[in-house]
Formats: sequence, C-alpha cells, structure tokens
Amino acid sequence: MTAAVVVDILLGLILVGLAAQVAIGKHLFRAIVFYVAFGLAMALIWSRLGAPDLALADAAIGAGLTGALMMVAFRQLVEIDPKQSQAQVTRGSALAVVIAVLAAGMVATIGLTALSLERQPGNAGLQVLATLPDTGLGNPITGVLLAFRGFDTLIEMTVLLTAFVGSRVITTRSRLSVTTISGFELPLVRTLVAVILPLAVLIGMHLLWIGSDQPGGAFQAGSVLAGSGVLLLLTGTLLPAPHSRALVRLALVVGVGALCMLVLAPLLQGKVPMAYLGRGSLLFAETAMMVSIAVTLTLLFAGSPSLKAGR
Amino acid sequence: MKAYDTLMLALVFIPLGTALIAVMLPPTRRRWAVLLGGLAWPCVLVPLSLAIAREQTLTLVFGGWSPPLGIGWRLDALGLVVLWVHALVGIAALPGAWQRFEPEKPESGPFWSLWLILATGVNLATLAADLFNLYVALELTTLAAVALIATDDGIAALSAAMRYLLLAVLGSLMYVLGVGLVYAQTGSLAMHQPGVVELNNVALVLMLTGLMVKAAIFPLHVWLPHAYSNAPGPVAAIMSAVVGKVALVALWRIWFETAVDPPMLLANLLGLIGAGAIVYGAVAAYLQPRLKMVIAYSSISQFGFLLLLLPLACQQAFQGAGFHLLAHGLAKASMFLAAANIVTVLGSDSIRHLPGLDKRMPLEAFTLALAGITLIGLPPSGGFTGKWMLLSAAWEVQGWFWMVLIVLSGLMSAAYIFRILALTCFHPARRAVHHLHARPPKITSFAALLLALLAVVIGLYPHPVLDLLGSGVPGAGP
Amino acid sequence: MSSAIFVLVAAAIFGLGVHGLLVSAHIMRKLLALNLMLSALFLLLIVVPATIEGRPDPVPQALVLTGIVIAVSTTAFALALMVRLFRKQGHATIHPDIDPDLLGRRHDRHQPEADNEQAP
Amino acid sequence: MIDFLALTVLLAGCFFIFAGTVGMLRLPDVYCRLHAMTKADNLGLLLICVSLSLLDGRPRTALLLLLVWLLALLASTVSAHLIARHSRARRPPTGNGPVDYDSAGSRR
Repeated sequence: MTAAVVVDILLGLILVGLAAQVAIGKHLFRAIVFYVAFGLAMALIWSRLGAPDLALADAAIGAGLTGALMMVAFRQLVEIDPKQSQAQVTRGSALAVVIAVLAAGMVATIGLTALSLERQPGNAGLQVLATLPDTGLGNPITGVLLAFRGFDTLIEMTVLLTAFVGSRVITTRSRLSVTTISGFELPLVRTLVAVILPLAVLIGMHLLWIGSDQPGGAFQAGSVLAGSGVLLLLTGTLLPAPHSRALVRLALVVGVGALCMLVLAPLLQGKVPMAYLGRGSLLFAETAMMVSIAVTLTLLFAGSPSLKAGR
Repeated sequence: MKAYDTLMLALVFIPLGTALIAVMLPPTRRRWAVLLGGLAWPCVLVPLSLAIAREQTLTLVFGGWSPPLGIGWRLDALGLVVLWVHALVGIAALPGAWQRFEPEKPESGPFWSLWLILATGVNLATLAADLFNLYVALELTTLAAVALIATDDGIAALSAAMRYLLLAVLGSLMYVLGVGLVYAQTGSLAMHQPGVVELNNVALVLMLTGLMVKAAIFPLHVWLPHAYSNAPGPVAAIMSAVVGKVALVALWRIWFETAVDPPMLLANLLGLIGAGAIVYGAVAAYLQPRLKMVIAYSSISQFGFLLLLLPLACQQAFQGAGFHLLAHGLAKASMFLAAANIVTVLGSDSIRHLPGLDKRMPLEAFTLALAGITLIGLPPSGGFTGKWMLLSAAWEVQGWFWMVLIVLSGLMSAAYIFRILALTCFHPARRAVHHLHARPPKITSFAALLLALLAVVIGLYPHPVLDLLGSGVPGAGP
Repeated sequence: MSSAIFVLVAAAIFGLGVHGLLVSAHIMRKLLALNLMLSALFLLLIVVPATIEGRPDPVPQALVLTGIVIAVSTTAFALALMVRLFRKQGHATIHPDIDPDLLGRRHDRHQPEADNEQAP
Repeated sequence: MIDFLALTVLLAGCFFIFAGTVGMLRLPDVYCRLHAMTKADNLGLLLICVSLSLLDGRPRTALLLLLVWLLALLASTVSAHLIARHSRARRPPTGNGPVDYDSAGSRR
C-alpha cells in the first residue's frame, strides 16, 4: 500500500462522497453546490492522472460554468414559484437501487476486464507523439485538437453555436432574467471586479498563448474569459440586452468561421483539405475560438441575445 | 487533391456557411439566405451520383494524416441514398416552413439557422468514416433537432423535446463508452480498420445500443412518438425522413465495417428486436387516437423492418434495405407534411375530425393514400421493391421466419393505413367542424403530394438505384 | 493498481448517476445525474487505454475535452428548456405518457402567468 | 532541515483548515460560521502555500502560490461579506441568541 495508492483511494472517496451528495442529497440547491465541488475534485483527479489540460478544462467548464448555469436556472425557478422549486419530487424505490447497482457492476466489470487485458499503447497516440515535431507544436493535446483531428473541433464549436441558437428559440419568448446579485452596488464588489477582471483577462491570454506548447489552449482560455464575463454579469457591470447586435452575432460565429477557413484555405493552394498551414494559422484559429467560446458561454449565462454596459 | 474533394466538402460547407451567415444576419432577413443555401447544396448531389456510379466509393482524409491519426470521410451508395432523401425532403418541406415561420414570429430567426445546422449535422453523420467524428456529428444533429422541436411552444412539444434530449444524451453516453473500448483494443478510431481480427463484443453491443436509442428502435423508442407528433410539420418531416435513419445507417456501417464478422447469434437477436419493433409499432399505430401519432408509431414499425438487414446480410438484402430506406423516407415525410396541413386547417389532428376529409381537403387525403401504398409495399410503389428484394434475400438465405415476418409486416401496416383511409373516405362528415382555420397555400399540399408520387414512381423504375446500391455491401470498404 | 481504483470510482459515480436519474422526477436533478454519469465516462476514457511514457494517451484526452464542451452545451440548452417548461407547466418534470391533449386543457386553467409575454 | 520545517508548517495549515471546518459544522449562527470559515481557512491556506513553496524551492512557484492565496483571500472576504449582508437583510439578528437558517431559506 504505497503512499500513491493511499492518495488515490482518498481522492476516490472524496469524489464518490461528493457524487453521493449530488445524486441523493435532499435539497436541490445543495446538490448544485456539491456538483461544483465534485467538478473541482474531478480536476484534482485529472491532475493526479497527469492530464493537466483536462484539469484546467474541467475546473473552468465542468465545475465553474456548468455550476453557474445551473445556479442561475435554479434562481429563475425560485423567482417563478418559490415553494415549487423546493419540492421533494424524489420517490425512493428499491428497483432504482437494484438497477443502479447493476449498472455500476457492469461498468466496473467492463473497466476491470479492459484493464486486465494486455494493453499496448494505442498506435494513434504513438503516431501523434511521433509526428508532433513536424507541426512544431509542443502540447500533444492541442496538436490532436487542432492539427490531426481538427475537424472534430469544428463540429464541436458548431454544437456550442447550436446550443446558443437553440436557447434563443426559447428565451425570445420570455422576459430577460435578472442576473445581478443583491448588493452588487457595494464599493467592495466594484473593487473585486477592478482587481479580478484584468487578472482574468491576463490569465486567459496567457493560457491561449502557451496553449501550443504547454497545457492550455482555446477552450481553457475561452472558459476563463467566460468566467470573468459571468462575474461582470453578476456584479451589474454588464447587463443582458433584449435586442441582438451585429458585433455580438459576429463574435458568436467567428470561431466556427475561422475553423472553416482552416479547412478550405489549403484547397486554394491545391493542398489536401485542412492541410497543416503552420503555427500561425493555429494561433489565429485559437484566438477566434476563444472569442467565440467566451461570448457564447457568457450569453448562455445571461440568457439574452447580447449585453449592454451596466452603469 | 482528388477531383471530388471539393464536391464532398460542398455537401457540408454550403449548409454550414449559409447557417453562419444566417446567424450573422438580423432575424428578419434569414429566410432568404437559408432558402439559397437549402436549394444550393442538393445541386452538388448530381455530379456526385455520377462519380459514385463510376467509382463506387469516394474517400477524403483531412490534413493528409493517414486514418489512425486523422479523420476520414467516405461516400458510398448507401450514403448517397440518405443524402438524396435528405435533399428531396428538405426541398419539399421548405414551403411549409416558409409559411409557418414568417419573420414576425419571435422563434423564426433561430429556426432558420437551426434548419441549416440540422442539414449540416445530417450530412456530416452520413459522410463520417471515423467513430468519434460520427458521435460529434450525431450530437450536433440531435441538439439541432431538439431545438427545432422546441420551436413549437406548447407544453407537449417542450416536454417531448426534453425527453428526447435526455435519452439522446444517454444513448451517446453508451456509444462513447463503446468507442473508448474500441480505442483501448485497436488503438485507432477509424470506422474501417483493416488490421482488426475480432472486435470485442462488449464494445460492439454498447455502440449498437447507443445508436438504437438515437434511431428509436423498439425497446428504446420512448421519445419518438411525442417528439414527431408534437414537432412542427416540416421539422417532423425532416426528422422522420432522415434524422432517425442516419443513426440506423451508422448502425449498419458499424455492423458491416467495424465489426469484422459479428456473431450470428447477435445478428438473429437484432433481427428479433426488429420483429418486436414491427409488431409493436403496427399494433400501437392501430390504436392511436391522433393521426400524427399513427404516423409516428408506423415509423417505429418501419425502423424495425430496416433492422432485418442484419440477419439477412447478403447483396440483395442490402439493396432491398437501401431502397426501402429511400421509399420510406419520402413516403413518411409526405405523410407528416400532409398531416401538418390537416392540423392547421382542422385545428387538431385527432381521428374524430378525419371523416369527410376527402371532400374538405382532397389533396391531403390523396397524399395520405399514396404514401400509405408505399408504406404497405403494394406492387407499383418503391416500398414493394424494397420488400420484394428483402423477401428474395430471405429466400436465398433460407430464413423462413424472416420471410413470414416481412409478409406479416406488410399486412399489419395495411391494417393501420386502411383504418385511416377508411375514416377519411368512407365516413360522411359527422358534424361540421365548428370553424376551419385559414388554408395553407396550395404549394405546401402539392409539395407533399409530389413526395408521395415520387415514392411510388421510383418503384416503377428502380434499376438505376438498385444497380448503384448493388455496388457492394458496405463491408467491402475502400 | 491505481487505475483499478479509478475504474471502481468511475463505476460508483456511474451507479449514483443512474440512481439519481431514475429516482428524481425534477429535471434539474436528472441533468445533475447525467453530468455525473458523463464525468464517470470521461474518467473511464482516460484510465482504460494504456498510458504512453507514463502520461495518458493524448487522443483520449482530446476526446474527453471535446466531450466536456459538448456536455456543457447540452446542459446549457436543457436548462433553458427546463425553465421554459417550468414557467408554462407549473412543475419541472416530464409528464408520464399521457395524452398531450389532456395536458393542454389542464394547462389553461392554472397557468401561473400570461402565456405569451414578449421580450420588451 | 527544510523538509522538517515545511512538514510542521503543512501540519499547522491542515490543523487550521480542520478547525475552520469544525467551526462551520458546530457553530450555531450564520455569522459565527462565516467567521470560522474565512479566518481559519485563509490562514490554513497561507500556511500550506508557504510549506509547498519551501518544499519546491523555486521562487517562481512561491510567487504563483502567493497569487493563489491573494485571490482566495479576495474571493472569500467579498463572498463572506455578501452572505452576511444578505442574511442580515432577511433575518436581522435579534441579539437574543443565534439566528440560524440554511442557505436554501427553509428555517432549520
């Protein structure tokens, strides 16, 4: 029982404990808070497994933004009907426990038997590490995400755009939701914004810049900026605006547009579609993706087509 | 750079580019951009069909990285059939969408962008030759479809959309677990992996279950009836014709290409599940009080029928199933478009309002009848050709149970279709429906009729499509 | 040994997610449970494939990153759908399989507030 | 020698965080619990950051950990202030004993 195994067991217990609170906890609001804690514990496990990119992404998107989106949705439920949202509509049933145990058993046996087979490293992964020097990139994850399997990223950015356009279908019919917290006009809060906003933008740019060589990249940078966008919405510096503006619509689309250009531009030079055009092209695409991700996630939090200055 | 790369890229990047332009345009002027994009990409299909007739399969690799590293596309006869159904139904549904989503309505701006994003997702899922790329494309298609269902603001549509979204996430969760296991075993995510001796069955079963949830095959079909019957007319048409089928075609591809020789027991089990779907779908369709629910449950029955390809995996069966895919897609879409017009005029699609429909709305009644012929599989129609090929395949494979099942499915679909037609044509209008809403423009009825006619006409001259499909069971691979 | 621990942890979280999904009728709880199951899946995707030079294989890491972004997009849309359903239906649950027509009629009687409020 | 010092500082940090958690669970009142959480945990975090930078030795990580601590300090003070202000607005302290409810608004 080496120290590493003990640490793993502890991390595992923390994770399962938090997951139990989320799934079986009584209060809904408390389940959401525990889900944010679960996301952060997940980030711990990713760094323990040696996957820093995933730790960053899970902390920023999995815990941060998903938690923020759920809390603002919960707040809207409470505004519509205070008592209804507390309703304990869970009916405990033995059958559900049996099915859950069977599902867990199935996943455990699948995982353990997959582990017990003699596993040689996937040759896709080996080839990624082998051909990475040709692209001049240092971070293999960014290499896979943008150079080798860049087409997945293009579709995934379209999925994010679809989520926004889909939520516009729904929010066009309802009133703008209030996103500011009570007491947002306090000077203390204004100093918080004054300190954290420039720092968040700096961290976002840093993550974007080092993304090609060290853990980081467009998704993590975009979600850090989206986090600062959420902070601005909470503190009333930015307010949801009812009518969409051309600049905001452009910012939403620029990420997918840049990746489309990455696919189609090589055709003009007679190369294969999405041929690798050097680090500069990747940086351009990543900047566009960062802008798109930050604007899309902030607008999803605000639930409005665009934003306007607060005071 | 091969000649057909630009054509295949155009299939996806015309709808995607127009969707991006539509999102950038102010909501009031999006309709025209989408009309342009929606009519432009089908034109690419003509040269592609000629190319497929010559070269059987067109492949494309992104970035020049060889398959285990990069992502590849492959277009073969089966994919071309799905794209043709998508193009034809997409064009036929445009007038209905044009009339229902005028710019004044708040949800019309997002609708038009989502319409093309759904088109992009379907084309991507048809062309994908990479397991994870297929997952992301199916996810895009599902999210766009759910958002399109939610454009109808009723409680029924919203809860149907929510149920579909939750089940689709569960389905894709199982599918990705299967893909993870495939990667752990073979180290590559390509759909056609030459070196694989035997794909591990657990991964195969997980992937098939995930896709069966997305294709709404019988035991996992719970979301389909409410989703199709409560969605707006054109959305239900495009979803029934293509969105369910894309997951089914993906299931076929994984069965024939990725799983090198899947165990016969699993094939027969899936055949039995298909049989269960046929019987359950037909019986449920017979009992439904609402017209759209009848059509939705008949979709479940026909999807089960399409699953019979797996136990009868031979040349003729593949041609029959591909042809049935084409005929059923056209017929089902025309029925949903006709039903949408009926609902706008009569106010509700419950069976009680059907008597006397043939006098009140003759075009819609005729469309329902024509499409019914194809669904039953009566001789002149495309449905018959598909069923006949599958019957002869069953004869060739000596699968007596499957032969009885195919004939039985024809009888059962006849039952629920004739129930609808009898109500429409032979019963006088019992009481005048209190008020008839404004009639939708004639072009929407003609578009639905055209689709139904096409479904019958291709039965008269099926040879070009059959020869195209005969080019090879997908297992042959590039 | 440590990857076996994480596989068991992932299985436990998956089981809790399934239990939460089956037991709770509230859509927010179903979304929380689904996100738990997705996190368990991503943990499996990283732990099961063999590591290369001590570090996890870069390809599954990219797949999990894509999965996380898709999960947040799906959750964001599902939350907007849930709030709209709650505003119209009075409770955030998916009705069991009853005829939507009946749903329509009851909805008119106790509609919490004006149905067609437009954005100002 | 450095490791021994770092270990003791680490243990002290863990003790303070443990004290803060016990305070949060045991103290009866919202305001008392806020005290426990913000003061004890921030001090605990500082000690842990100091011990980690001692263990690591490089000045760069020491600066990074200092930045981490400052951000945590800023976040916890502002949120504690807002929670206290929010709870005072809903349940003004009557001065005769602890006023307590959990954040979901239902009185315990």
